[in-house]
Amino acid sequence: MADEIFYWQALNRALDELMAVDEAIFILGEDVGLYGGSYRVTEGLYAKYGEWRVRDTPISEGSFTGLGVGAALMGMRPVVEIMTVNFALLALDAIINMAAKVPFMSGGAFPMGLTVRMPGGVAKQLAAQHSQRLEHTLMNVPGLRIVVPATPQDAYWQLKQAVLSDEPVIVLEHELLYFSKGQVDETLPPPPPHRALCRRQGRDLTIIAYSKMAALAEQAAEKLVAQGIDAEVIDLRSLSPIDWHTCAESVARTHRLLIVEEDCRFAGAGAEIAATLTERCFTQLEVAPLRLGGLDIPTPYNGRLEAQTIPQVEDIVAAAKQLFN
Amino acid sequence: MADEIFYWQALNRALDELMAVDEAIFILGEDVGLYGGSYRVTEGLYAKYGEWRVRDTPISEGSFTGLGVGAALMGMRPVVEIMTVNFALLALDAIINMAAKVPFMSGGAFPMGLTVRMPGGVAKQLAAQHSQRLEHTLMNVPGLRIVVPATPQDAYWQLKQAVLSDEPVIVLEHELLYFSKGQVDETLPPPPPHRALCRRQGRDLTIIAYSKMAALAEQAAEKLVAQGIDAEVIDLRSLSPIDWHTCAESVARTHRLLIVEEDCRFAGAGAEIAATLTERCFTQLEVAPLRLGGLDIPTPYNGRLEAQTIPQVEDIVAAAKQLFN
Amino acid sequence: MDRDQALAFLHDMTLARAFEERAAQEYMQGNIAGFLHLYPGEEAVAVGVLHACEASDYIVTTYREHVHALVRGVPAEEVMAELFGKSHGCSRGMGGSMHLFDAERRFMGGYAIVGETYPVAVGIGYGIVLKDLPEAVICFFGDGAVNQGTFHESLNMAALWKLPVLFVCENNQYQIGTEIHRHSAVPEVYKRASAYRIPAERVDGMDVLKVYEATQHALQQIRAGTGPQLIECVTYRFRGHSMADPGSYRPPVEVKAFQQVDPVEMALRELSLAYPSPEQIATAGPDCLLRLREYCLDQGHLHEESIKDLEQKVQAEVEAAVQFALECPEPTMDDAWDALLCNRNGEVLT
Amino acid sequence: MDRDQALAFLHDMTLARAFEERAAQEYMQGNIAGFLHLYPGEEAVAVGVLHACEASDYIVTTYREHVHALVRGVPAEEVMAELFGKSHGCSRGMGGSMHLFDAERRFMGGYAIVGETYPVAVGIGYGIVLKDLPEAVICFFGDGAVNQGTFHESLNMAALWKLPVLFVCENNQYQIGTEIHRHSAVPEVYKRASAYRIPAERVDGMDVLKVYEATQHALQQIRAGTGPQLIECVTYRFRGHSMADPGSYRPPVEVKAFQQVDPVEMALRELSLAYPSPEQIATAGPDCLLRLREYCLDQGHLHEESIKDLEQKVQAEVEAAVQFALECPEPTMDDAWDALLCNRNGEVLT
Ligand SMILES: Cc1ncc(C[n+]2csc(CCOP(=O)(O)OP(=O)(O)O)c2C)c(N)n1
Ligand SMILES: Cc1ncc(C[n+]2csc(CCOP(=O)(O)OP(=O)(O)O)c2C)c(N)n1
Ligand SMILES: [Mg+2]
Ligand SMILES: [Mg+2]
Repeated sequence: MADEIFYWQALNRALDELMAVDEAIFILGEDVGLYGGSYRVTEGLYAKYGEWRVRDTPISEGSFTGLGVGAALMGMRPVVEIMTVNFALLALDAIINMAAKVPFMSGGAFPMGLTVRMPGGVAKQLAAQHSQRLEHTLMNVPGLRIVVPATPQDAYWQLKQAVLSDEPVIVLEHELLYFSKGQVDETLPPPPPHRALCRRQGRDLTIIAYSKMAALAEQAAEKLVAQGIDAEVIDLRSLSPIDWHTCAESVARTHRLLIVEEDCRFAGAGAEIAATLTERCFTQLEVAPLRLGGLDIPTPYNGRLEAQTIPQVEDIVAAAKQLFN
Repeated sequence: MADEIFYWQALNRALDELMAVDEAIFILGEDVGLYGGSYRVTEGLYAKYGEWRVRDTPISEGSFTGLGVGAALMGMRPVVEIMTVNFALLALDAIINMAAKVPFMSGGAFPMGLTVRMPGGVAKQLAAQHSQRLEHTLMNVPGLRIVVPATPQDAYWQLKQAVLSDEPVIVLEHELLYFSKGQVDETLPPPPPHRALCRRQGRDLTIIAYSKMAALAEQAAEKLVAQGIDAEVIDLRSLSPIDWHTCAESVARTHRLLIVEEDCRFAGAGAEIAATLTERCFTQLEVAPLRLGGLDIPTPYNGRLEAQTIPQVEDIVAAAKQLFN
Repeated sequence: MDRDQALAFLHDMTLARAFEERAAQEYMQGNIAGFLHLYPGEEAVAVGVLHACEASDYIVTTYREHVHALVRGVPAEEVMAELFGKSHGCSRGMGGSMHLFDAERRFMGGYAIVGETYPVAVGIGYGIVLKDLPEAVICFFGDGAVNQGTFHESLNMAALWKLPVLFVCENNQYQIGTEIHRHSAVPEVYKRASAYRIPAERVDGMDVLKVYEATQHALQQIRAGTGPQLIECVTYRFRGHSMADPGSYRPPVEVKAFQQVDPVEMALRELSLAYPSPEQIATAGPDCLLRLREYCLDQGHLHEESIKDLEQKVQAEVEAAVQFALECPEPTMDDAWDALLCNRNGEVLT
Repeated sequence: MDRDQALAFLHDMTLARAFEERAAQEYMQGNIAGFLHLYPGEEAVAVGVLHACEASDYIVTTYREHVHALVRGVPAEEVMAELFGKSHGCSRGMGGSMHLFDAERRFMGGYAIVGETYPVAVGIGYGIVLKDLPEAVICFFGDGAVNQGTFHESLNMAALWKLPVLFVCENNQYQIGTEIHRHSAVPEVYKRASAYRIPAERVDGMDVLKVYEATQHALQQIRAGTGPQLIECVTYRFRGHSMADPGSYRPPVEVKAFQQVDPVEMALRELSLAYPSPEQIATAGPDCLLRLREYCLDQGHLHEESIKDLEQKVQAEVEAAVQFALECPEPTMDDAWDALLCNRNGEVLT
């Protein structure tokens, strides 16, 4: 039986195991070294691998992410930590115009073994500038892969797969997941990084979610039992590419679809999910797919208001019920 | 009868008329002054209003856009030209984390009369780094308004409305539209900036498009007549907010929806349009809405390949026919 | 520095210290959440700089800005209420600790993305020139912020167009856990200004008078139309980076050494008209400042009583602020939508 | 500089000029599209720098990089085919003029977003140190690129960690239509390096030998482990910014003055073993370089014939490149998908 560890520990273990065997891997970011990482993900690695392989950087997101691009072009496997996704706005040229495009523009002559990890999402009253969600922006960039692990096991698997990939991979970690616990079994063979996971089987309704919302959707599903609704819950695990097959197969069975995301609803990730699954499952759908997303407003600092801007378990329950009216 | 002028001239006229009466308006960007603007939009204004009101900047997109934010906070009306949308990736912190959020974070105590103009889209073999489309990213940002004028008349109207607005407005101009011609009547009262325009009425099918694709959709609609399909063509004119009423009303009549966009299809603007109109019009739809978008690949330099990555008139015709199979 | 001014400084610094320590307590109580970046140790910078400004000058600052707001005159009640996320907070509960604003006092905000203060300040400076006014902008930033690209871009533009901006580096020698020698190839921040031909000076940021004088001088130059200036204030924060940071990356001796040059203590010393001699300072030993304070008191330039009075007054101010914040109503979602849409000026979208 | 080397320089510079002028013609013919940024006038920079590098060094450059590729040894056929967007172009027709790549020659690309070359070069430099190799990276950039934030951020990191990067500024004094005094508060680019404590030098970029020697010297230092270096090459472009730019913002006298210090002419002069005296240069008048060339020829160090031979050889090379490009097949959409997905290493998504 595998032990229960924190999400951050699963990420830490993945990095440690890989760095021990592959010298091409190095970590860089603000306070990843001596300090051990804002969310402890790189704890202990500086002492073990030294400052060149665990590099504390100045506050220069655009350039240290670009540094990762350069190093990846020559065959290294840089793991860039952008302290939070909010600062990734400063690194989007490096991610979108460089990492995602340079190998293509060279006609396919260079690898891009770059991994960019970013904690994000609405945490606890960090206010509008520190509550970004960026999945929609990154999804629209061909050439990037995006994983959104929701459990320690997935964090362990997907980070390992990301680091070993020759494609640029963005790992979106939710700030409120770092101190969630779960089993991590290193001996199990991992599923493909983009494979969606059915977290709960059900007959009446498909709820698709990812990252922190996957757990909330599961809780909502348990509550829905009392209302006589048996919901299937799918955790996407990957936002680019998306495992459409698993999703469509579920919708074809349940005939109802609820999509839950924390991102602002307007032009959020859910829009793509709803649009594609409508195309694929139109005739099987009883009602229009429903998107439950964040409100289209910057995140207020006030805690009660903050909570009202993103889906809560009760909101998911209510939305699910709406699909049966 | 109003005269026919180029799209760039319409923009130029809008700026000139406003600057003559409002001293709070100033323009800044690379080569907007002495050189007259890469696409001539600011031609003649440097000579007329001087270097302080038409300011040539260094190549510092992040900071000169941020300069616009600062000036807007104190009540000025800066009009920032980002030479092309591709460089806006360097200015997204200023646009997303500052312009869109600062007035909100202050509790509503400051105006944000900032206008950011950006030419964009796939032009003629400018390769992957110079063929960005950024609408999806900007749409997901509450607090921003986004207009996408497709004609000289709209360019004239919408730029004027943008500059006079106290909300931050992004004006997305298509590089291939600057030298298109059309009538501009300054005496007509403008419609609200977000109002969609029905460019062609039809009974069988609604085609929703914007910017350059609106004209292509119209051409496709003319060709579809020969196939016995009478298509309605809606030019969105604004991507945030979207005039859902006009769109939904059309779909309710035609029962079929085709969305055409140049942006990469996956998580592009079309996803939001399809998802929302499915929600609003589910029972009126005969078939699932279809999105025709750019391929999910960086834009190749080679001209033939480039053309294959974005919708052409024939592709629109073919997609429309598909909705009747 | 005359006695009145010294007392004003001392008041603000004492209030600053008390306010921040109370904020820390309220955070532990759960009345304040989010990231809370406190200022103890650095008070001489905000107080010295802001006392040298005019009411018509604009202030642009970072997430570590409670004290800047207080010194600028934003009532302690409104600052505390904002930390509590309440509707009478200076940002109506929408911004919180990192985003204090006050339009009336030209307090143009706390910015939480490192490096944002530069372009905002430059933009305001540009507007001032366009309007041809004798105003200036004060732009605060940390030592870690110096490596952000906007520093370079903005200082170049400010210098190129001779904008009336005073750049003030609060060099507390740490970027969270990264010491300045590990983040900057040139750790003397003021030297970087030469790349833009901006006059720059390094001052002892633990000495409020020096900060005040340097600011006065710089603002004189700026108002004379010679373009931007930069002041680097070398200082230290006594606490961790934020309430989430234990600060264990700093050697205890380092923290202690700086506590011994505590600017509040130094301001007290300033009140003494008879300065201690260098010998006296040299022989004062590790608790030199405490001893100096006693020495000053002995000289009769400042009475035990007046210090106690001041401390009580300040405690009452802070207490009142907390009471106000506690009693203040929470904002509603309507308030939030209003904050977002008020610049729409009533335009109704249909 | 010995004769062989001089002849090699002259060959490359002559080829560079002929290649670019032909590219301009092919653009007018419609065989090349997009943005086409040409290099005439600046040849001494690429030739001087790249001849001083080792094959194991890495090159990172901008969108104005055809000549860099040629000098680095990318066959003219493959460069021209790329400009034509053909499948045997050095980027398989996917990149075009602004994005030339050649993995084998460590030609790490042309970057079209101003300021991208810095972090890429710094990243490669970081990799070199991690691998503990004696290699270096050459990072090219224009004068306009100096004001991008990445310059500042990247140079700081390069200096902080002593990375083996040679920063080479191709200062042609214009950022499209904006002259350097209008975009930079400090127009002497090399002076900006002091903000990072990076040794820097300004050289006459119209003189290939000076550029070559400065590069050799800088690379020696870099390989000795002392960290990055910067060279500013002052040069001039004879054409507009790109084929879309008539360049009318520059006074004709300025263009003419720089044409008279044409680096190709100067390289010819270098071939003369008997250098002209300062007096001879002084009396040479406005067409001094033409006269000098004649003078050199008179001295017998270089024959009319050999110049003609060289020019013919180079023309033949360019002609062959154009023929190759014309006959080369177009890439297919399959090729494009392949370029995108090859790093997926056969992973099939189901
Ligand atoms: C662009 C950006 N990157 C990272 C952060 C996270 N962060 C917040 S404060 C800080 C350190 C800033 O140090 P400094 O500028 O010296 O200011 P100090 O906190 O010491 O006052 C960092 C890295 C941020 N807010 N913004
Ligand atoms: C970030 C960015 N902003 C603007 C542009 C448009 N642009 C292309 S080249 C150029 C001028 C660059 O000048 P310089 O660095 O001096 O290089 P030069 O062209 O003179 O060789 C500009 C503004 C761009 N490509 N990237
Ligand atoms: Mg600091
Ligand atoms: Mg230049």
